[in-house]
Amino acid sequence: MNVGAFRAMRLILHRELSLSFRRPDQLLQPLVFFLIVTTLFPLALSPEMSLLRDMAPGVLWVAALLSSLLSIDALFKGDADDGTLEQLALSGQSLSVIVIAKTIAHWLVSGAALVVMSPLVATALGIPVDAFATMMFSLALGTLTLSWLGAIGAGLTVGLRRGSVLLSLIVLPLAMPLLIFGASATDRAIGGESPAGALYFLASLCVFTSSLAPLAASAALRITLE
Amino acid sequence: MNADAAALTVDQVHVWRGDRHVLRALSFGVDAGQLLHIWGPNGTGKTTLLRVVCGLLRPEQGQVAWGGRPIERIRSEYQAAMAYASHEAALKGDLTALENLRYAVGLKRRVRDDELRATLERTGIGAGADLPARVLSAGQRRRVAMARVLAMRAAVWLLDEPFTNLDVGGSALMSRMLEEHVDQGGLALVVAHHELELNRPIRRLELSA
Amino acid sequence: MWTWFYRLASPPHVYRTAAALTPWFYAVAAVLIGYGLVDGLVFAPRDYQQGDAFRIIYVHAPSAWLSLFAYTTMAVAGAIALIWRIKVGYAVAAAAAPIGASFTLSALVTGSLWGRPMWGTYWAWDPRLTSELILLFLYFGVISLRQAFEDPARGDRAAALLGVVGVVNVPIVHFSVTWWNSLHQGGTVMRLGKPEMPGSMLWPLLAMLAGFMFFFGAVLCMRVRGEVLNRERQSTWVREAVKS
Amino acid sequence: MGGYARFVWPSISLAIGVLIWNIWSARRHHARALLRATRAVAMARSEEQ
Repeated sequence: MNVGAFRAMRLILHRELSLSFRRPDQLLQPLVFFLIVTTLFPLALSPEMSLLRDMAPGVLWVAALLSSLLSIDALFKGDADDGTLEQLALSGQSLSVIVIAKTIAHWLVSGAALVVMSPLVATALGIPVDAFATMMFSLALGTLTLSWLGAIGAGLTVGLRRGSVLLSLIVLPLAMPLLIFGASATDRAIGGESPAGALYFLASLCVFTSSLAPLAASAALRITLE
Repeated sequence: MNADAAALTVDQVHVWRGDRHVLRALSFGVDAGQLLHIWGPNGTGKTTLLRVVCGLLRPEQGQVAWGGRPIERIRSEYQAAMAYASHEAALKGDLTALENLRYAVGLKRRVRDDELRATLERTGIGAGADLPARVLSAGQRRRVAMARVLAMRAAVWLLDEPFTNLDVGGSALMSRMLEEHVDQGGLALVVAHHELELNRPIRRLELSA
Repeated sequence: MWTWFYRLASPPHVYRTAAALTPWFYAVAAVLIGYGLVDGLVFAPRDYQQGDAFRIIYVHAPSAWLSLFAYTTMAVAGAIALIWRIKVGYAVAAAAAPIGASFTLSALVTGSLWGRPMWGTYWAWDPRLTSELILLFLYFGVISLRQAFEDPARGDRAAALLGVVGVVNVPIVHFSVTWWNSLHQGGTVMRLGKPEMPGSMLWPLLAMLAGFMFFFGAVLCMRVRGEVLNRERQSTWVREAVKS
Repeated sequence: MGGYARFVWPSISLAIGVLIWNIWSARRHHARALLRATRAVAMARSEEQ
């Protein structure tokens, strides 16, 4: 009579989303950070739109990467601190099911929110409207891949007192390929060429990470929960 | 209420915490309908033992078996039939008592809210069911954790200091719950540094320093 | 047939075997590196394009190769320890990490020194140097993760898991960096590649590669003995080892 | 041999430096581990008395 994996995932997804929306300020923080970081670049470089447009894909992607990295720390932290992570681990559901549901919920709340916000930032950086579709699609794939890598990093460092800096040091090198493919897909779209090549690589990276990360993240959690 | 619990056996378990040899060649068995009181001063590995038995901590040597099968191989099945309560009440502060139960128990069995409300009522949290858990007192939070254990209808109970923060009424309720669980063929390991007032036979395991 | 596998897993056996192997590895390494350096620097002909600057390859290529080999050794040892619960694996992984990191650094610096005469600058985001740099970050992540845990046993397991995740990513990083480089610079710029090597240039290089591998073996054995001691302080065999 | 000065010698000496560092650091690491082990053994023996 026990509960199937999909039903459990739905339940955890519901739990995570209702928890996130109980603290809307924590949802907004990474988004505002995304805006602030992208505003730094025109100030640092120049208000000249033509110059900004060349830099736009890189700026957008680095800002998106850093803002989702900010919220990854909270993936397991809250549950680990109040002891509910143990309850989830002992629920009889496999740890991977729990990790998948929590990571997807985290992505919806952080990555997807960044994607929805990205047109705002893109216009500020002079990215033409017809490049928006590719940009948003590549950003969606990129932030999802990052959430999976973040789940591994968070699983490894959640038990540590000063784990959040180490989390970024662990996740960023692993995230460099997705940055390369994502930024160049957006860059190609702006230049009018077809971004297909980069998008295919990004998509394959996303599928690869989505299949392996739950195993690695649950193994990491098992070490932390000892 | 819950199916007869298969026997739980711990066999030659050794655990080191850094350089400290916390558990040395520990062996015991608990059958269905029995309650084992794990007793001993602080720092003698009571909680470590419970974490080994529930499958969170893997011992360096030795084995824990449930119904004769090692728990590593039947991890999901074993943990689905178990209710573990750590020494802190482990509730999400932003969720109400009812929601905490819905998400925790819902992972183990299909359960409707009205049954959860009834269980909360029974442990004295009827009024507070819809309050965020963070506003509840420590004793009330312990009663919500008690309701969670009850609602899971688990065959195996692993409780770490379940009487902490409970007032006289709460402790009596906890004792009644344990008696009921054992009578129905359930199995329980209770870590407590004080006497347990249960009018049932209690086996005791003393952990020395 | 499995006895060697279990003997390999027993710390005292590993401790003694490592002690026995170390001098031999050092000897062979010294001979190979000695020959390689002398032959490579003195007798090998100048390269018609790069002149003498190409001789840096005799230290750059072995360092780069070793940085990757050490990471793989670390990851495989960690995986063996995690999967078959052989504690010695953690000692080997912990021993291999700093050695690999030092050779990654050596590869990076010698690479940029080699780049100076070719590109006019010390750093030109050459795909191989960039991959090497990212490998250094991966090493840094694994080493600091292991030390971040109070309980060394958990630090070992976390670092081993990160090592496995990292080794899966090394080819991905290398591919994407090469793709990224060819995308932007069209691959025309003279990359840090080996010029076509006649025999007289090649033999010293092979000798240096083999010499570095034996050197890695020697230093790894020494470090493994220390790591095994750190993890086995309570066991009885340590008393004899300590007295000897 | 003149053309070597600018870049070849620094690279070679650096690489050799890394080799030497590895040897020195491995020896020191082993010596420290031995020290800790002896202290642990001594402590264990004193506990047994």
